[in-house]
Amino acid sequence: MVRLIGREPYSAQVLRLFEMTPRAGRAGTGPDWATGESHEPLSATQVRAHLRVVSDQILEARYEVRGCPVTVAAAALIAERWSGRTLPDARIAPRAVLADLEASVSKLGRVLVVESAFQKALQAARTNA
Amino acid sequence: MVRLIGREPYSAQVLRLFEMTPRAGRAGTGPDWATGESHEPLSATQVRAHLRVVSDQILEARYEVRGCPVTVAAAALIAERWSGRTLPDARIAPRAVLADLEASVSKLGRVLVVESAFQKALQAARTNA
Amino acid sequence: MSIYLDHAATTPIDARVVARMADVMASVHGNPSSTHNPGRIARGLVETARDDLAALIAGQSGQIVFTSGATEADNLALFGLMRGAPAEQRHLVTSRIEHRAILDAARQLEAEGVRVTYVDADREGRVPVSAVEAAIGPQTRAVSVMWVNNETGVIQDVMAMAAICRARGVIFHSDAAQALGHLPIRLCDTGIDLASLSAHKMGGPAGVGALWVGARAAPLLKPILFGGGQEHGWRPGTLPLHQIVGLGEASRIAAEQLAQDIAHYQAMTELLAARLSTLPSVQRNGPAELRAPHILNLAFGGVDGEALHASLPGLAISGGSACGAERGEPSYVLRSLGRDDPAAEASIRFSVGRQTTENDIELAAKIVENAVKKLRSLWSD
Amino acid sequence: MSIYLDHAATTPIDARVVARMADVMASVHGNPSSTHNPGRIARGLVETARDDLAALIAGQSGQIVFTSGATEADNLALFGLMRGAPAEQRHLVTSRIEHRAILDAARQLEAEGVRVTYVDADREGRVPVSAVEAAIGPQTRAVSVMWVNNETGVIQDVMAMAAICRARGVIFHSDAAQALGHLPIRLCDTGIDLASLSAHKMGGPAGVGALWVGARAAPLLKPILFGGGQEHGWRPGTLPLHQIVGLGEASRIAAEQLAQDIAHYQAMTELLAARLSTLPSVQRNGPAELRAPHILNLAFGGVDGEALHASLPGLAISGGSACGAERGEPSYVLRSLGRDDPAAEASIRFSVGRQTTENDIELAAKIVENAVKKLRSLWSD
Ligand SMILES: Cc1ncc(COP(=O)(O)O)c(C=O)c1O
Ligand SMILES: Cc1ncc(COP(=O)(O)O)c(C=O)c1O
Repeated sequence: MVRLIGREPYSAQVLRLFEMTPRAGRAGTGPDWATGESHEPLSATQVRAHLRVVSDQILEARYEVRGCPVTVAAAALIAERWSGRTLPDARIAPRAVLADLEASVSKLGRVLVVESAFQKALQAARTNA
Repeated sequence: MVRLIGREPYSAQVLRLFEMTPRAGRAGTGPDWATGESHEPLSATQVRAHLRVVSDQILEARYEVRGCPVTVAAAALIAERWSGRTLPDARIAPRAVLADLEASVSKLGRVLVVESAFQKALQAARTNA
Repeated sequence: MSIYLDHAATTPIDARVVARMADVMASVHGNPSSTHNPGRIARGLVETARDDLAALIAGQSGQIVFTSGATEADNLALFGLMRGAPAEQRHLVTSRIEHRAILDAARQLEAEGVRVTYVDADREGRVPVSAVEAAIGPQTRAVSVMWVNNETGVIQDVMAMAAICRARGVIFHSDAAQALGHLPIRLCDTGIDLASLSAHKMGGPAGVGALWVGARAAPLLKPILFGGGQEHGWRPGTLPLHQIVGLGEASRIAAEQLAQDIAHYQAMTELLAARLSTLPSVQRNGPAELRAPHILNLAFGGVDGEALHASLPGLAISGGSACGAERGEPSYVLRSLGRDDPAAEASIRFSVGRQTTENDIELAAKIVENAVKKLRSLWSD
Repeated sequence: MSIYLDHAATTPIDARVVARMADVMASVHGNPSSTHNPGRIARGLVETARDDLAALIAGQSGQIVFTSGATEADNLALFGLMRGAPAEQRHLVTSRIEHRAILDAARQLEAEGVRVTYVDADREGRVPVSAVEAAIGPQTRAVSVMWVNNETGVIQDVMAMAAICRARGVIFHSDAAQALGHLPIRLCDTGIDLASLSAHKMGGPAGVGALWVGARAAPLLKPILFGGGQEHGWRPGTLPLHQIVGLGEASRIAAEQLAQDIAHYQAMTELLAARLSTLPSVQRNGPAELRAPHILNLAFGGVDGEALHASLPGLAISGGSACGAERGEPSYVLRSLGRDDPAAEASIRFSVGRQTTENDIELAAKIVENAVKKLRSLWSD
């Protein structure tokens, strides 16, 4: 008889990433680390992306975040995907991230904040190199 | 806990007379009996009063009635009171009847139909005599 | 105690419904609008109940707006349709034998400048389809005619009326409070646009009902109560979980045993009619055919109505509707049947329910027979 | 299962109330408007319940109009007063922190040509008496300010407002849904003219409440629903016996143990406040004093609101009101408190009930503490 509806409005993927927050954390020490930061004042969302890049390859991606579950999940998703990639392969399509997270388009703005932080980190890494 | 309100809107007196209908019935046979009839078409109330009068005294009063409980009770009340009275003592004050029956003034019209039947019967008895 | 033959006023809550409601009241604590787990459990129960009611009426769940009963549903339908009507569509057609919830709302609409046409019933208590059709004009926005009259049990030809309304581009509403659980009802694909429903006439709890809002009516309907945005904005207020669960459970049971219930109601009312037909001067108010199975309204000639009712303290019956009874007014529905001298007869609405037994009927018939005989004996024509 | 700290959204029906309702549902079958014996038994129960509610609020039984809840009572009060207002009195004063039932009704009244003044609350969540006074003009017919805010628990100075209104010849209404059973309420001799009441915030069933109508307001109040003439014509529809009995029983219990309940609520919310005050950057939304004992609203700085709520699946709590939650809008009440950057903090309304234990509170505090710490650990300033 009982119909228990899931923890809307979050997909299982968002819930997993939000709860486990894989690869969350600050930059390590050392010159290999590059950081990018972005924020959006209306929702007080803040994202910092950290990339450890050695000779064109992202050895490790981390993030710091203050934001809603989709924001956190998006940061975790990108950090997971980028860890190990070469710089030319490090790309984000925000709409694809939304789709992978099964999140509503109303969350696109948040994903763009995350994207921006990672792009800035990438930029910084390139400048470092 | 339970508050059971009585069988409004009827007083105990109305209920007793309506249920027992003392002295209800047609006229007996013989010249001592006089009858008066009255009706009120709107409510289809009909009352017939029968008096057996011998030398200025009402030996017996009866009634026939089609009407509401207060009408029936009023007829019964008057028949009870008049039985045994002398003609000069046979009087009805409809408002007093209402009060005795603890009935609302909205029933005054019905009591007037009853009164009228009894008055007509009295008239007939006087004419007989 | 009394023999209860007033199921059309309200019928006992089915024991299965009571059990289910008590269970939910004791064990589920959550506001169906809350997003936490208890709230979601409550919401799930609400949606299951909505499905059960929808299944009983062959409507869609999303078309059901829970209300506090059929009275509110009637008000929502009429005010919701007419208050927002453009100036050239402020005409409502209804009948003179509607429930007070419709008639009083219509009167209020008149005070607000809506033109209302009241169609008379015929001497059998039927609202003629042709009269409804004739009353529809270019300004008519809506027609409201009840499915089953609550005093006579007469079934109105709402399908034919709905078809005409659809053809004329007019919204058709029906108060189905006495039809639900007593007749097969299929709302989808009928042309009916709105229907008022109540739980407590079919074994559910009083204080809950619904307005079924079909696709054509939905864009035209405005709310009459304002607040928390529940029920698609049509009906605010915390959803009363146990009440809605009760309505759902009553619906489920009614759907399951409708044929059996109808047969039982029919058997009981026909048995009573047969028993009382042995008395002289007894007439049915309304026709023997095309009446809801649970209502039998009889007129006893030559007996004062008030006196007959006062003679039956052991019977729980009704002279008209329970609402009218409070004011002690003679029934406007029965008056509209156009009998020669309605004051010279006493009418009783007997209405049966699931719990009614043959024994109840036999006893009731005896009690009524004795009372009628006794009252008639007080007068000779 | 969840720890339920959302009693202000709806609180479990008290077991004694459930038992009483189940008993009445199973054993009393009668429409309170019917004049036969079962009807009279039902009517007697309704009147006893009315007396019990009247006793809880120190009002007269005859001044209570049963409704389907506080939402309907709010609507009845506002529309009932304002729609019939003469042209020179079509001005309503209310506050910006009212429940949606008031705000949405007020917005509808504006659409109908009524002028409405919305008084702002101060940074503590209090509606200043002076601001209400200043808003009253020669055309003001009514003022409506809630007794206890449902999000912050702030108690408004309704007595002072009522006194001013009385002196100015203006009707004063208060939504007392969150006050009933949580504060001593005396309606007689206070200057308050109308009060909205709900059962399900104090251990009664959802779907029933009342509007208390004082002597000064009675002649001015028009009904908003039309029908069978029940409740002095102010509220039609078959009286839902078991619901009203539930409200009565909840009132009786609340009256009996009010002091004890208040002490318990106070102890629970203060314990929670003490436990969570060990976390940095925690602020009360609203003042510590002059708040209803059952509501504690805390703001956690540096944490995203949605993230905090999503981190607490084991807690049944509310971000704002349950109604607002459905739409996922940020709380207009909290926004009105005027904090510097409300987006940069997460607010939780904790609300306790009779069933809340110290253990619930300790556990909840731990869960919240962990969640806040975890979320804060994701970001370094
Ligand atoms: C035909 C009809 N409509 C409406 C109603 C009112 O229903 P409710 O009591 O649910 O408001 C009733 C019964 O009272 C009824 O018989
Ligand atoms: C202040 C306030 N007013 C009105 C209501 C609505 O009450 P009900 O659910 O009885 O309609 C609530 C609760 O939902 C409330 O907290």
